[in-house]
Amino acid sequence: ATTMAGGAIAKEVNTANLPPNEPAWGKQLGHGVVENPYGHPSEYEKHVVRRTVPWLTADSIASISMTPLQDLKGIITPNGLVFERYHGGVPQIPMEEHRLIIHGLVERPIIFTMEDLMRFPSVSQIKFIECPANGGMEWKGAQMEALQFTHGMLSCCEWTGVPLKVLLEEAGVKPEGKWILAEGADGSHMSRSIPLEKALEDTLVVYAQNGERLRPEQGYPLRLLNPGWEGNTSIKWLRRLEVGDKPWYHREETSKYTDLMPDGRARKFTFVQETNSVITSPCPENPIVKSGFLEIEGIAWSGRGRIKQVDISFDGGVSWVPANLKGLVLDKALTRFSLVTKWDGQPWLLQSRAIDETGYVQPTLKQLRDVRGGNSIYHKNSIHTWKVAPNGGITNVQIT
Amino acid sequence: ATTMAGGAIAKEVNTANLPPNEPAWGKQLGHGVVENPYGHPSEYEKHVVRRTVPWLTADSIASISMTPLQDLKGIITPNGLVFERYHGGVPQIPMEEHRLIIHGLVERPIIFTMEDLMRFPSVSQIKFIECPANGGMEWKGAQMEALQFTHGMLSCCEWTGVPLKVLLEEAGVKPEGKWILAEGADGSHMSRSIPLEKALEDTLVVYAQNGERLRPEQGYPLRLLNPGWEGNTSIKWLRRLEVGDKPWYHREETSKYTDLMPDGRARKFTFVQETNSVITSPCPENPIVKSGFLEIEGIAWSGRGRIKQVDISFDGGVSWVPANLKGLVLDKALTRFSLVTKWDGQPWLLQSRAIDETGYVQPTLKQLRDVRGGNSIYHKNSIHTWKVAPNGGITNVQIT
Amino acid sequence: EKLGIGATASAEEIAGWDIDIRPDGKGLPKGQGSVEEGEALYEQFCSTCHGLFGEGEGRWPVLAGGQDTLTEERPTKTVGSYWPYASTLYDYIRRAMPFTAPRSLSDEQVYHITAYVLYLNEIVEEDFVLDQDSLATIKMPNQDGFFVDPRPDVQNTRCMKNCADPKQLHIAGTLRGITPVGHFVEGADAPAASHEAQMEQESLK
Amino acid sequence: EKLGIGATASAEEIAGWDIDIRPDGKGLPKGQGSVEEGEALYEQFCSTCHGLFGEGEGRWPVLAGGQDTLTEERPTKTVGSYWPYASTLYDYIRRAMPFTAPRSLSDEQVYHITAYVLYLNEIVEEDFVLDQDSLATIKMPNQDGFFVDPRPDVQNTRCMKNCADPKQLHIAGTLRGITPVGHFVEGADAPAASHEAQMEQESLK
Ligand code: HEC
Ligand code: HEC
Ligand SMILES: [Ca+2]
Ligand SMILES: [Ca+2]
Ligand SMILES: [Ca+2]
Ligand SMILES: [Ca+2]
Ligand SMILES: [Ca+2]
Ligand SMILES: [Ca+2]
Ligand SMILES: [Co+2]
Ligand SMILES: [Co+2]
Repeated sequence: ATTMAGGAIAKEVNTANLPPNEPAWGKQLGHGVVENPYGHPSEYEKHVVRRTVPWLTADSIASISMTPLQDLKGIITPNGLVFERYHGGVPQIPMEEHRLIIHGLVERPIIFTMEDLMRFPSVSQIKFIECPANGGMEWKGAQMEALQFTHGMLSCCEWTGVPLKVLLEEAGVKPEGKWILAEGADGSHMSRSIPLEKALEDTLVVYAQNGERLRPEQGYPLRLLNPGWEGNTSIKWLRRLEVGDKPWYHREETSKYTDLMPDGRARKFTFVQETNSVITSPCPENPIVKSGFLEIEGIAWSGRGRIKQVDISFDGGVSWVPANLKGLVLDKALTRFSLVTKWDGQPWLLQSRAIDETGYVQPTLKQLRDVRGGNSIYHKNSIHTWKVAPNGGITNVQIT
Repeated sequence: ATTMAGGAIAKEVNTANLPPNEPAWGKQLGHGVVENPYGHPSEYEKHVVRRTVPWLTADSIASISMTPLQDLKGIITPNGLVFERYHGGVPQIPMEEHRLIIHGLVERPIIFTMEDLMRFPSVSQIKFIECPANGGMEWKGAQMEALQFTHGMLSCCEWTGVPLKVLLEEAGVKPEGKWILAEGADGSHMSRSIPLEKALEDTLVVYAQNGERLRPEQGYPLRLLNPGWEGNTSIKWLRRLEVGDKPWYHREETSKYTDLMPDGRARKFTFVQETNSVITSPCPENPIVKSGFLEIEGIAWSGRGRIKQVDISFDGGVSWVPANLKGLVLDKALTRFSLVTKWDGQPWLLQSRAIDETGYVQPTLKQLRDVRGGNSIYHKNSIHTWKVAPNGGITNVQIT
Repeated sequence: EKLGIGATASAEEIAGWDIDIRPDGKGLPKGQGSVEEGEALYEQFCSTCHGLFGEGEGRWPVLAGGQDTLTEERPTKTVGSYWPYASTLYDYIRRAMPFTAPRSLSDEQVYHITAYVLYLNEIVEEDFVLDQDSLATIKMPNQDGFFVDPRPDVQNTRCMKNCADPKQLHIAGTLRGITPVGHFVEGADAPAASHEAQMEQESLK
Repeated sequence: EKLGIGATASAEEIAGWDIDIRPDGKGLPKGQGSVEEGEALYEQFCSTCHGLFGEGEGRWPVLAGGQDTLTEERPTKTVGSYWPYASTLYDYIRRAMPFTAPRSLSDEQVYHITAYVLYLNEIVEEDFVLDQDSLATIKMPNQDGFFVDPRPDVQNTRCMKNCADPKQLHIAGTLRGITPVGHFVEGADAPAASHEAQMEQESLK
């Protein structure tokens, strides 16, 4: 409840509920168990929802909604808030009528029921999924006055399923097999070519997220998960895997998900989500509400492995100080960083810069633009800047 | 979809949706983004809910509901399925009207708003919470033909908040301070005495679970979290912490949460949830559906630290083989174990036995009963047995 | 190092929430209560659930009786038979009872009712006057019945072979009919969505 | 070691789902299509969204034109200006179009419409006949416009001090009015619960 610029919507406080008074809820009974046998958040948290940017797409059915990163803590994204991206709407598929076929350059083509797949030994891993268009609206200039819209095509869950390698062994990949076509069962029949190398390294076929079955928006009952790679390759409602000797060059790896360079040529198979980071507090939705002690907090992630270090700048990148990593630091998962400091109205230009275990240093916007221009749409992982006003309000600016 | 004894409810399969046919959902569009701005599980997962045992309590408002462990994977419990236990129903508290007071033997009594608490540097940790009555219905004999009811007073989340130690430092505990009374704001005003030693070691004051704010059933907007200790001490809707020189001996640490021994005397302050484990697949809700390859899976946990080893017995405890731990093995968190084997109709007596990093070995039921008799209600952590019928059906038995 | 977050709590703010009582009487408010006045109040506010004599109506908790049952097969744990301190009774009634209207009684009313419940348990005589001083002097029957957690109390070992005699294993199944299993037994009803609905479902069996 | 889980998929089962096409023509079904027959089908099934000439109605995708715009400030990426292989067009129409009725066209219809969209892009002449053999021979204008990901392509270093000249920093804010901010700007409306509602809300500003 702040009345500052950019602050949360102010709420009337009923002083009858403050000490020394006994509040209303201390004088009555609440609802009993299994009143909501599958629970939901407090009625006072109704603002914590996925949101879309309506002018981005022609229709909500082939569109995207973003995770409210500004309201989240830790590294797990609760399932109800995991960002959505799909091209034919969310299909409602009964578990019993879903099938996965593996065929092509294999010794024995196989058809699996969900029950079959769940008999394989399962693995559970915490991994982020990010749309490669995350931040893409900001290639040509700052556009979005909200963390949810600048970075919200990003979520992180504990996923459970079977390594694709195990399923491929069951089918027996022929020596000529080098690529895999993954295809969805929804109306868009989304398809992507995945190199066999990735499939054998760490690709999973998953049926659960954060303990429970996949949400419909996340591919119920089955999806692919390519850890660290652009979300689009992690095909949802997965129904078919064909092994081939060459990539397929389908619409989602030619017309889309290729990165146009200034010379008019385009990059293809740009799979990895490179090292990225952003400060989540403060941010436009979370202005600084009081002078004095302040924890600057944020998230960092890398599609190439673990985060090794995050640095913070208060002056738009002129000088940097190391932040601390806190909590679990896992491979290809969101990682929290923190820096404890004081604020007394300084007009900061706040930035974070992540470094992963390969030594890759998150680039500046200028460095990215110098190489890639302004039309590549995808993979914008440059250092992000929040401008702190003397009243604690935060705005999105770009520094070049 | 199995028709075996004890199996899931069979579902009619519409072959028009199976290959070579294009299923219905491949020929139409589904719903678009933010149709459910805070999502929910598939309509085909409606059976995955918390459940209560009506005859356990006089009223649903001072009662308990259990987590459907049989349907969960990995170590994270999704927030909607975290078990509920409370004594005055679930209060609906507006974030802005909640306060936490720290007082008693402190230098400066403090009153915090939620906004204040969220300004402290936060920590996020994955920890289990277990009701000490978990399994308590089975002290005198096997009663419950369902994993959800034998072990479901158990959940595990990523919790975010402030170490209580930090808040106590802010108030300045006087040298005479040895115990802390924690008290809730709900109609039951639940209160427990916590030794200062624990508070300084690892107790947290938390406001988020699995990324989002606490669910109302879990104490929104604020709860205590005593990692590894009986859930009852992790006071929900936390509004007051008083530092004192002695424990308070309130109703929840005298009439309840004391363990009656055969000699008529009772144990008090039985805080720790000792090492425990259970096989989650197969279990009564998840019978063995096919002969041949089988992964036996389960969860283990210890209130004293990390799980070191889990063993499996097929013959009711005569002989044991080591299982593998899989996924993250964290302090005071659920830990998954797994053993890959084959089943061809053998009448197994399946058991799991966990060992934690202190070397403590989960006891047999006979060992527990020999010391504690049948009236202690709480802290039943003995080795659990599932009987496997030749048709794959699973029943709950006790071996002595 | 202090961060200076949070306001100093005033004595008045604290007083309104500082409701706890300790065995030594710390926390007890001014005032007093009598068994006689307690009787009427108890019958008005408590007896519908806990019974006129503390015997418990239906499945609501029993408050009196059960002395010397703690070693029996089915012990009755009450204020009189089990609770170690009288202070707990005042504290609990003040924080949580009557169940449907917590915090609705005055401190004085709690004194009266506490006196009466102690009387129902034959702990005080009918002319006893309960106050700040006398409450802490009451010695409850089971005061010495508690000792601090001695766990770990069983030492299992990690035996791997021949850990038991297979012929000596005694295997006991469950009692039938008490597990709510509607959700996974084939052909049975779907799970009830509420406590009441589930009770009803059970009763239809 | 194989676990023997899952059934062998029959050729018939696979055939029904094996809908993918590759640049070398692998996957193309029997049949053929003509620009002429494609025109009528395109106008019936596609033009309401993509325009009579592939120019795109409203905000729906543009399918034709845009040649030589890839180096411009606002490039128009279409089948003709951007797509490297004609096979992708057959594949995509077959798997996903028309948008509201995916998988509703026959293989033959897809041949006709593909021919017509290629014609709209001036890639084939109006008498061209598209079939299993001819499709793979089509050389698309931008076929050589793609190269494999060369990342990491920028090498930042972990500079800690004097990393830039503070006087040279150019700071640019956001354009106003395009961020949906109803959910956190004070006094503004609550967030819309649906795409449509949010569009409406925006339009009211
Ligand atoms: C509407 C029913 C109801 C009424 C009226 C009621 N109680 Fe209770 N009482 C309960 C329930 C239910 C519990 C158990 C709550 C729990 O499990 O947390 C309880 C618990 C108690 C206990 C603790 C019992 C134990 O063994 O731990 C005491 C003491 C008690 N009540 C006293 C009173 C007094 C005194 C009054 C009147 C001022 C009263 N109750 C009115 C329902 C009631
Ligand atoms: C109701 C509107 C609608 C109709 C009718 C329709 N489309 Fe589309 N089309 C779309 C939308 C929306 C997309 C983008 C989908 C996405 O983003 O995944 C699209 C994408 C395409 C693309 C890919 C464009 C690109 O640049 O990647 C092609 C090619 C296409 N449509 C061809 C057709 C053909 C051929 C038909 C008729 C058989 C047709 N469409 C009918 C709405 C429509
Ligand atoms: Ca907010
Ligand atoms: Ca089930
Ligand atoms: Ca006190
Ligand atoms: Ca009377
Ligand atoms: Ca194929
Ligand atoms: Ca025409
Ligand atoms: Co890419
Ligand atoms: Co205990």
